[in-house]
Amino acid sequence: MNSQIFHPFVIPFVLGMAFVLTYCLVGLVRVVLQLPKEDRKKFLRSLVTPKIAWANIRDLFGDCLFHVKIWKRNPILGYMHSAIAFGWFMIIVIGHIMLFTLKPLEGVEAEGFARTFTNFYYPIFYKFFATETPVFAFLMDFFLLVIISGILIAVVKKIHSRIVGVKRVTKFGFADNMIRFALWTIFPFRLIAEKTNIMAFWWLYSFDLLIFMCMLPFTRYMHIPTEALFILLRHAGLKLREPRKGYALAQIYSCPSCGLCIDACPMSVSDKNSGNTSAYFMKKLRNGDSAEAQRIAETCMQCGKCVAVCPVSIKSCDIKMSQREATPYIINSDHSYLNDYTRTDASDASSVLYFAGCMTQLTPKIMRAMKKIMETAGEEYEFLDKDGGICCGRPMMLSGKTAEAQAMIAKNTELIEKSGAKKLVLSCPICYKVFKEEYHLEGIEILHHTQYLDELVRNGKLKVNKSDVNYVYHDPCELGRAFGVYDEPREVLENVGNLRKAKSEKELSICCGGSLGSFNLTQKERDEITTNSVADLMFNNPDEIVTACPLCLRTFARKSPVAVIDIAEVVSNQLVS
Amino acid sequence: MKENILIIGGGAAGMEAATQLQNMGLTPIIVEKSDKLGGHIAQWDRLFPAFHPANDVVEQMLNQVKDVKTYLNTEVTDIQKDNNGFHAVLSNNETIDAKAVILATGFDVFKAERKQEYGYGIYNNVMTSVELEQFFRTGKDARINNPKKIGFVHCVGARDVKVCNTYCSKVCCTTALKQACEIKEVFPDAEVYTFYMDLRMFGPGYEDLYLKTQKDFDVKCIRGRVCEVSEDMDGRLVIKAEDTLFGKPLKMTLDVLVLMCSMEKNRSIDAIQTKLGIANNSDGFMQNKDMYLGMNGTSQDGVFVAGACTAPKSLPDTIGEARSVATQVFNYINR
Amino acid sequence: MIIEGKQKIWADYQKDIPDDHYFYVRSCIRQAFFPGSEVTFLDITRNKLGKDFYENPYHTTCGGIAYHSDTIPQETAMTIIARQFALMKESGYENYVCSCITSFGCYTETLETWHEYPELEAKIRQYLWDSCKKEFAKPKYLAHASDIIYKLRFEIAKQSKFKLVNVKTGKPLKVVEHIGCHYSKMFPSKGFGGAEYPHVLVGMIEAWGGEVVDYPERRQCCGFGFRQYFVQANRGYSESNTHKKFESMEPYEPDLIITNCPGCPYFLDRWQYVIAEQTGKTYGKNGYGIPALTYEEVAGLVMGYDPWDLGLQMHQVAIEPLLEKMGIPYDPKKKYQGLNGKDLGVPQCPMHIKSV
Amino acid sequence: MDFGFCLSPSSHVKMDGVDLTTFNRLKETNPDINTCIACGSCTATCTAGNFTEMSFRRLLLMLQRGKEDEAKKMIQRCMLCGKCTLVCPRGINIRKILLDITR
Repeated sequence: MNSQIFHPFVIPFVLGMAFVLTYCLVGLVRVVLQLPKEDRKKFLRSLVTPKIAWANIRDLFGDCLFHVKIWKRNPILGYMHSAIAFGWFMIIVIGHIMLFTLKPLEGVEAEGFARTFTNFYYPIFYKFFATETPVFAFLMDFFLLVIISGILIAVVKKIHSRIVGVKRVTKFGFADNMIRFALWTIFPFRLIAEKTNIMAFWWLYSFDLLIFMCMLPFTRYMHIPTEALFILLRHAGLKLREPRKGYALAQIYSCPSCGLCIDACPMSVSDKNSGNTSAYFMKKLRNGDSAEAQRIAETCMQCGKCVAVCPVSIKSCDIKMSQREATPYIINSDHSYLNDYTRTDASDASSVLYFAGCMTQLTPKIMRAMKKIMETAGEEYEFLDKDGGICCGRPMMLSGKTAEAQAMIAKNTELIEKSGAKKLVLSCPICYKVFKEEYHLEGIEILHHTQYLDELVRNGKLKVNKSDVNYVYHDPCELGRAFGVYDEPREVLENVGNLRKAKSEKELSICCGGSLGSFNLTQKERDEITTNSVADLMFNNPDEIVTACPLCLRTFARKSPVAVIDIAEVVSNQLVS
Repeated sequence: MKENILIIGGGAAGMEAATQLQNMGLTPIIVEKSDKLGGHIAQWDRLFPAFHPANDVVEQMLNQVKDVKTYLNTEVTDIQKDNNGFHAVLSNNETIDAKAVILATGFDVFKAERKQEYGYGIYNNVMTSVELEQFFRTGKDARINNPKKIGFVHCVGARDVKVCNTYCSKVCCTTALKQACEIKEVFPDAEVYTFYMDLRMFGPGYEDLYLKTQKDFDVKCIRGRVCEVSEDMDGRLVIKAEDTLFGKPLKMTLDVLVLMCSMEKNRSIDAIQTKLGIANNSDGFMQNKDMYLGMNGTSQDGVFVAGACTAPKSLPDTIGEARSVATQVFNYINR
Repeated sequence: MIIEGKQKIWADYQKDIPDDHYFYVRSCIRQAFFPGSEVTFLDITRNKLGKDFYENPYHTTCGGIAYHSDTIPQETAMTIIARQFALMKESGYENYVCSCITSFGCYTETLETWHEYPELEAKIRQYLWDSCKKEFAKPKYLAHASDIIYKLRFEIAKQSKFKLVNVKTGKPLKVVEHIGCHYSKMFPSKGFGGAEYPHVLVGMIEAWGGEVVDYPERRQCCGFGFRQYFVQANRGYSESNTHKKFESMEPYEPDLIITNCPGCPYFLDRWQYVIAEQTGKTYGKNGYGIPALTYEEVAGLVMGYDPWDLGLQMHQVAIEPLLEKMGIPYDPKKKYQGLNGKDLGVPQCPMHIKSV
Repeated sequence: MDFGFCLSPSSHVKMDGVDLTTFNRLKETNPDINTCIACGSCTATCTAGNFTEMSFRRLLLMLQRGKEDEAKKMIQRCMLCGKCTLVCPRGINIRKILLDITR
C-alpha cells in the first residue's frame, strides 16, 4: 500500500470529531457547574471512592456497551444495541492498538496538520494508509460485520417494529431521522471503501462521520456520551433539584428516545395519551417546550413503570415531580386550623397504631377487616383517624406543593408520637410512601398492612384457613415498584387461597388508572386504563382480584368482571376465631 | 253493525284512540272544537329529549285518521245516556248515537297574566314557552331581537297555592332545557339562565339532555324561584330571585324572560262533563276511576278518559293512554 | 310597558264604595309627621266638595301601632276597633274611613277575621260590653282616605288651580307613587288596582296631569315597619330599604313622590337627609332632594292651598323647587311663621341636602 | 354626624357584570365544571370539611357570584386529598380544578 500518512479526505472526519469532543467537554463542565456546591463535592468524592468507582466501571461496560438491561427486556433489541455499541468500541480500540504497533510516523518527516493529527485519524482509515497483520485484519473485519448486523436489525425495526417485539415506536423529528440514516451508512461505506479502495467511498465514509458527529449533540444519539456521565452522577447518589439543570440536564440528554417506556406506560392504551409518556416528556424538556413538558408532567400518573423499564434507568418520575414543584402557585394553603385539633379518644397504651387514611374512609370494609384482624390477633391497637383524621400529605406533595404538605405532616407526626405506639400500620400505599420518606418517626416501625398481616400470620398470632378461591394479586405502584414489597402479600395469600399470576407481575404490574398523581386524565381515559389493567389481571381467570390499596379497590371495582377485595378482607374472612 | 264510539277532542289522545279503535273494527267519530286536528302538539316545533321534529309525529297521526269521521269547529252541546248507549247533539245540530264516549279534551295552557308579578302582558319582553315554541317554528317574534341574556322561569302556574294549582305540571322542566338549548343554537353568544326549584327530568334520555344543556350549551341553572319582575328604563327586565344553593338573593337584568306555563284542565268541556256525571279531582283535572287499573275508566259506565284531561302528561304518556283506552272501550263493547 | 295589560288588571280590581256620609278617624302619628294632611282632607271634602265627613272627638287609635309592635294581643286591638265601630254606630254612620294605611290594614284584617271566625266576633262583642258597655255594628263600607280622594279626583281636578305639570317646559311632572304595604299587599281585592299595580295614586297623578314613573323597586317597602325602626340599632335596616328605592328611581329623575301612608312620606322624606349626611348623595337636581308628599298635600297644592297652610315647611326635603315647577306662588318670609305670624325659628341647615 | 346606625349594604348578588374571569379560565381546561348539580357529595366527604366549612360546591358558586376573594380564602383549607373527585356523581375532575384555581 502507498506509504502516505495523509489524504485530504480525512479532514471532514477530524473536523467532526473535534467539534463533538469540544461540545461534550463544554456540556460536561456546564452540567457539573450547575450542580449545587455540596452535590459537586459529593460527586467528585464519589469518583475516587473505590466501591463507587468499581460500580461505575461495571455499569459503564454493562450499560453503555453491552446494554444488559435491554437484553433482559428484549434480547433482539439487546443484541442490536450491544452489537453497534460494543462493535464500534472494539474497532476504535483495536485501531489504536495497531497504531501503536505499526507506528506509521516513524522515519517519515511530516509537518503541520499531518504531524499533529495523524494519531487522531489514522486508526479510523488505517486500511487506506497501511497494511496490517492478518490477526488485526480479521478482528477489524469481524467487528465491522458485527456492527453492520446490528444496523440491519435497526433497519428492520424501522420498517416494522412488531417483528422486533416493540408495539409503539417514538415519533422522531427531522434531525433524528437524518442522523439515523447517517449512522446506518457509515459502516457499509467503510466496508466498501476498505474492500474496493474507491476514493469516492473514502470521502463518503469521512463525510458520513462528519455529519454524524456534527449532528450528534442535537439528536437522541447525544445519549451515547451523556449516559456515561449520568452513570457517574447516579452512583454518586445525587438528589434531583431542578427540572432542567444539573443532574436533570444529564438525564435529559442521556435519554435515547428508545420508546421502551411508551409500551410500558399504562396510559399508552389510548393513542392520544401515548403522546404523554416519558419519552415525549424528555423530548419536550430537551426542546425547551416547557408548556408541553408541564402538561405531560401533570398528566403522568407517577406509577413508576417507565423508570422500572428504562434501559438507561432515567428517573423521569422524579424529573416530572421537580417540574411540578417548580410550578408557580399563587395561592398557598393555610392549614393553621389544624393547630388546635386534638384527638378526644387518645389512649396512649396501644402499641399498634392503625392509620386508615382518606381513601380508606371511602372503603370502610377495609377498616372493619383490620379491626377484626387486630382484635382476633389480640393486638393492643388504636385507630388514629376514626373521625376522619388528617390527610397524610402525599396527595398535596404529588401536586408539587411540598412546603404546604408540612403542616399536615407535622400535625400527624405530633398525634402519632403522642399516641406512644411502637408500630404504625397503614392500609394505603399512597400514605405508606409519604410516611416512609417524609415523616421522621423515631422508634416507630412503619408497616403497610400487607407486611403487618404477613408478620401476624408468620408469628402465629393469626390462624387462617385456606379456601379454594383462586386469587390474583395486583401490586400497587407505590408499594411494589416504590418499595419492592412483592413477597409479603403473596405469602399471606398463599395461606388463605390459591394465588394465580397476572400477565404482568411485580414491578411490571399495570397501574389501576385511579392514581391521584395525574391531574389531567378524564374519567373516560382512566376507565380505558382500568379496563386494560383488569384484563391483565384476569389473564389466568382468577375468581377474585385482591388489592392492597383502597384507591385500586374502588377503581377496579368499577370495571372488574369479578369481585375486587382488599387483602385485609380476604384474611378477615378466613380467620380461625 | 260496527258500533260508533264518540271521541270528544281531536288532539294527540283523540287521534291515536281513533286510530286504534278503527284497527279494532269499531267506528270512531271525532268531535273537535277547533278548525283542525292535532291539538297543542301540532303547534310544537321539536320534541324533547332528542329534539325530534314534532310534525313528524303529527303527520303520521293525521295520516292514520284521514278516513275517520271527523267534525271540526264542532262541540257537543247535549248528551244523554240511555240503556242502549249515548245520544249526543252537536253544535251543528247533527246527532250521534254511540256505544261509548271517550273524553280526550286535553289541557289548556295556564294564563301567564294571572301571575301578575311576572308582568306577562305588561312588560314588553316577557313571553310564554308556547310563544317561544312558535318563534322556533316561524323565526319571528317582536320580543326577540338578538337578546344577549335570556331567562327561563319554571313552575309558572304550577306547584303554587297562590294560583290554586298545587300539582307539578311534569313536562315544563324538560321543555325548558330543550328550549334553552334551542335558543342558544339561535343566539350562540347569549347567556341563558333557568330558574328552577327542582329540575324534574323524569324520563329516559332526559338526564342526558340536562347534562348536554349544562356542558355543550353552557346554560346556567340557578336554584331559586323568580319572585318579581320589573322593567328598567330601557325596557329590559330586572328579575329578583334567591340563589338558594348559595344562600343569597340575586338580581339580574335580562333581555327576554320565558315563562314555563303549566297545564290546566280544558274548562270548555265542563258542561258536558257534568251532564255525564264525571267529577274533577283535587287538581281540577277529570277524575278517572283509579290511578292504576282504572286510569281510562270513570265513575260512569261507557264514559272513558284519555290524555292530559286527567293530569299533566307528556306526548308518550298521552299516546300510551290513548292506546289503552281503545282496548278498554273494545272490552266494554264486547263484555 | 304595555299599558293595556295594566288597565285590564285595574278593571279586575274595582272597589265600589260611596263617596259621601263617612265616619272619619284620624291617624295617631300623621298629625305629628305632617300636620297639614288630615286637616286638608277634611277641608277639601267638607268645604270644597260639600261631602258629609263626621269626626267623633272620642275616637282613639286603632291599636295598630301596639299590635304591630307585638305589645298587645290581637284581641285587645280588635276590642279597640270594636269600640271605634260602636262610636260610628252611635254617631249614625255606616261608612267608615280611616286616615292611616296601617289602620286600614288592621280594620280589613279584623273584618276578614270576624268573617272567617264569627265566634271570635261574638267574643269581642262580649269584651266590648264588659269594658265599655257599648254595642258595635260592622261598617257597611270600609275605605281609606286615599280611596275617597281617588274617587273624587276628577271633581278635585275640576276645581284645581294648578296641574302636576312643569309650567316652564309644559311637560307633565314625573311622579313616583308609593303605596303603603298595608293598603293592598295583605288583601289585594281591598285596594283599587290590586297588589301588583295599585291604581289608587296612579289615578290621582293621571287625573291631575302628572306622568307615573314605574321604576324596578316600585314594590319595595319604604322600611317604616314599627318593629324595624323602633330600636335604634335596627334603623339602618329601615334606611337601607329607602336607599334601595332611591337608587332604583334615580335614573328616572322624578320630580315628586306621592304616598298614602303615615310612615312612607315620613321615611322617604327624612331618610333623604340621613342618606345625604352619611353618603353625601342627594337624589334631586343640584343638591336638592325629591319632595315626598302625602296625597292630601298634593291635592291641596293642585287646588291652590297656600303651601305653608299645608304644612309643607314641616318636610325635611325643600319644597321650593316643586312649587317653582308647578308655578305655585309662595312667600319665603312666611315659611317659618306661626298662624299668628309668630316667628317659629329657622331650623339648623343640614350639611349636604339643600333646604333653602 | 354619628346617627348610631348606618346603611347596611344590599345582600343581593348583582349578576349584571359579575366577574367570571377565574371561572371562565377554569372552564377552558375543565368543560365539566358546568355540569355540577350542587348535590354536595364533595362537601360531605371533604377531609378539610371536618375542621372548617370548606365546601367545593359553595366554592364553585362563589366563583360564579363574584365572591372570588372569599373563594380564594376558602381554598387555602383544602388538603388536596382527592376524595371529592372520587365521589362526584357527575365525574367532575374536582382536584384539577382546585389546583388550577391556585395558579
